[in-house]
Amino acid sequence: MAKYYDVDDILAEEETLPTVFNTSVYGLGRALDPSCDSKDLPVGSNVNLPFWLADFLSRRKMLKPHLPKFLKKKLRDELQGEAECVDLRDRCKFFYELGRKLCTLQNLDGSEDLSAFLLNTFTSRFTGMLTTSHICSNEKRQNYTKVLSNEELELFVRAQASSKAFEKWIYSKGLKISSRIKRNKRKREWEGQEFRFRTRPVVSA
Amino acid sequence: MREGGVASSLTNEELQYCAENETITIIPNFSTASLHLVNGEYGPFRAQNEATVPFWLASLLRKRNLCRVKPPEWMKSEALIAVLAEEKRSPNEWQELPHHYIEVAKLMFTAAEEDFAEFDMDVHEIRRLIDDIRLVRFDKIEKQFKQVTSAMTIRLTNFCAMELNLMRNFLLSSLDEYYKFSTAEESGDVQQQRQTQEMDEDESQDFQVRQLR
Amino acid sequence: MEPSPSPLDGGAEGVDLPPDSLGAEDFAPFNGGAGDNVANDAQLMRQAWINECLAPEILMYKEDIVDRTRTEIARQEKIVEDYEQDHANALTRMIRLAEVNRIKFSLRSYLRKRLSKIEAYAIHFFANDELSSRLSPQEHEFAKEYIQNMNDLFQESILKKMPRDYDSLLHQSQAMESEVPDMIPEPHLDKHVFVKVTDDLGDIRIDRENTIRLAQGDIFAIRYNLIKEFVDTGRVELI
Amino acid sequence: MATDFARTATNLLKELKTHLEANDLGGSLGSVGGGSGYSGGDGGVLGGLLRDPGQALPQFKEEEVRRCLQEVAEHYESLVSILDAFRDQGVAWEGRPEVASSVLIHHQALLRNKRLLMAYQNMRLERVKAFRWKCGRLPRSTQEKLSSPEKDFVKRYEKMLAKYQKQAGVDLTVGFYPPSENMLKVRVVEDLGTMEFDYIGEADLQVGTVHLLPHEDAERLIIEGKLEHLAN
Repeated sequence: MAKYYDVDDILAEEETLPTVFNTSVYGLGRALDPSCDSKDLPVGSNVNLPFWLADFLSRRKMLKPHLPKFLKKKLRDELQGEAECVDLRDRCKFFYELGRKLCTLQNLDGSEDLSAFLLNTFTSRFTGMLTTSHICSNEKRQNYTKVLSNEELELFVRAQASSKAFEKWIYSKGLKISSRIKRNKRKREWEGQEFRFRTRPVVSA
Repeated sequence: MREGGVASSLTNEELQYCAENETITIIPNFSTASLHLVNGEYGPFRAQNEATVPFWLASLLRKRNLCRVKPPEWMKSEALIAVLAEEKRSPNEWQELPHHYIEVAKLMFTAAEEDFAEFDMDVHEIRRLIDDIRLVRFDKIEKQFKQVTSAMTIRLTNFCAMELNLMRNFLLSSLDEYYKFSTAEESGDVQQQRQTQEMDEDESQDFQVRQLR
Repeated sequence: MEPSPSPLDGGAEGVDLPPDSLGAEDFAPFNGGAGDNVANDAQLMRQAWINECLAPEILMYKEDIVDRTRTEIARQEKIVEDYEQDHANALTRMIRLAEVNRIKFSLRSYLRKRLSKIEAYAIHFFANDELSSRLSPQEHEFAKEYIQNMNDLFQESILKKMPRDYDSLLHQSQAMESEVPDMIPEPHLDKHVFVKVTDDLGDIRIDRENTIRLAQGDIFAIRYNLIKEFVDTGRVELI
Repeated sequence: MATDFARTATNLLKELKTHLEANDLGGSLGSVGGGSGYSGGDGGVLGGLLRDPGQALPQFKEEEVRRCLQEVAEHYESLVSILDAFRDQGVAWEGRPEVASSVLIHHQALLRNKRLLMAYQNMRLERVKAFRWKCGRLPRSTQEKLSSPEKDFVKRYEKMLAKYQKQAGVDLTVGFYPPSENMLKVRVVEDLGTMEFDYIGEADLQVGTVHLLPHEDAERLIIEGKLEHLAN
């Protein structure tokens, strides 16, 4: 797995989805479902599981996965209508990444048109982002970034950073090297003082 | 999207460094024999006679008042006015400009702003024209972005170095993101085949044996 | 008041050097002069750096270019040093040093970028003959030591404390996952890049249905995988 | 309410991520190095100045890591005891699906914890290296945050880097910025006493004094925050 150490990939798999167990599970009743009062998890239990576990168990047909709430039909219709303003961040930070992962699950009800839906959502929001990234005011921009999924935010921040870097470069007289570390030591000490210049000229001879 | 690993980008300063290797005409006010540098041979320099040098060298000399820098031909206002008109006329075409036109213009304005007048060029007008060209082109680029709706190969012929750098992170990451959608769809099929195989293998007694070895 | 001018700065800003003080100094090169061949090295080094910088994978080590560049740097630095006391040639010395500094920047950036890739994908490179052949002997050794060092860190910090069958740096588990190592980071060759075509390459296939013509002078945003074979041969440049 | 499997390790990683993002070193788009520089995976794009160098890296969380390893040990124990208990009957899917699934869940929880812990260590490692390349050698305030294996790593890393640079004949810890002038004008921020430089000889670097120093040396000291670069 090339992405083994990819923190975003790891955290995307932490998002949960509802599942129904096809089998009972020996000894893990309470561990899988805190409301379970038997030692074993009974067959047919409804349990919310993180994607990393649900994925693995569903591939082995031990459970049936269901779409997480934020991808249910009703909310999808809402997104279809006004995709640009919907708060994806609130629904799932890793909206697309998790969505794409869900596409790879078998026997997930309602997954047939999921990939097309994700792509449509991304495309329409992407177009909206282009207008927002360069033009809008600080305040608007801040509110806007609050509704973006992680993937969108990354793109937005990249666009902003490039614009900023360009402006910094084109208006600068020359490259100024700076430390990444801020030092506060005796910050103002030399202010207002007569400078002393100590560089010794090379003595010829 | 952040997959660790190694970021691929260039800073604008690094791009400027590349642009500084473009050659430019200077009029030195000193005389000296040819200079053999790693980049090539420059000179001989005769006072008041034109010589061709890379921009970084022109800039060092100019800072010490050892030469004047002749603005390149393409910076003449007639040429720029024509380019600007064409840029405005055709929303889907990009005029051919020097690959580093933004960097070279900036270098000229920073290092040799006073020299324009000597060649009967109005530096303010030129500065404005180049800014206008840049803005018209940027504007067109942003409009083009809206056509990006899938992982596609995009022809960007006649785009200049700094323009590419400005859109690099955003455009390339967007394409990467679109590409992930297209592979997610395909991997669905592959996944299913793989699962069937896994089912056969993994559920065997082999697991028990290996676990307790 | 300004700092005293240094000879290597070729005189302080705004101070005119009398033209006749420049002399006609000419340090003739040792072997036939800075002809076209040598002139290209600074350029080649720069393009090697840019390509390395923008390619997601590690490219073939440009041994010839690096060696020649290092030789040139040393030679130019020696000239600067030898004529240190020669004030009549302050200007040419300053120019020479400025050029050396510029070339050093390309060389360093090139080697640094490679090291960063080697560290990120050390095990992946090491496990693959074709990939490890792209490294210089020094880089190869660096990769080996890096893997060792990194392995020790993960061992001491985590792996030694993991149960048997879960304590490998290469396999998530030896108990039941596949035989193929599944913990090794690899470069993402499907990333998109900007590329300038420097040779007519005809049509290349970009997906199942479509091809695209790569003509000299064209610029594309394209998936790296589609053009990677042309990068090392210089038929495309990453930009 | 979902399962608590790997909760401690998840929080460990999340906290580290939040901390590192809040104390960004200036990532791939920052001004140090950029493409040529040493981004080494620390690719934050938010940029900005590191307000407090002591916060460049949080303390290694020994206690939390220990608790994760404890969870790992518990899963492993359960796994082994199930396999032992059902040794005779086997734990194949067809025969005992409830046992097979239990085994697989413990197994998966082990893998998950391992991945989170490895990513935690790796993320710290990337930051330590990024700091080394962007800000110079680690200051004491950062050294103190390292675990003992991390300290060993840093020591050996410095050595192998020095060895590589010697073999390659190039100092790679300077020259991150394209040079424009041979000499840089700088003001001293931190008393450095008298230092020896190429081409100009000795310079007495007292706080507040202004000097013209060779590009490379000046750059190194500026990056370490000891000098301030003034416009030439």
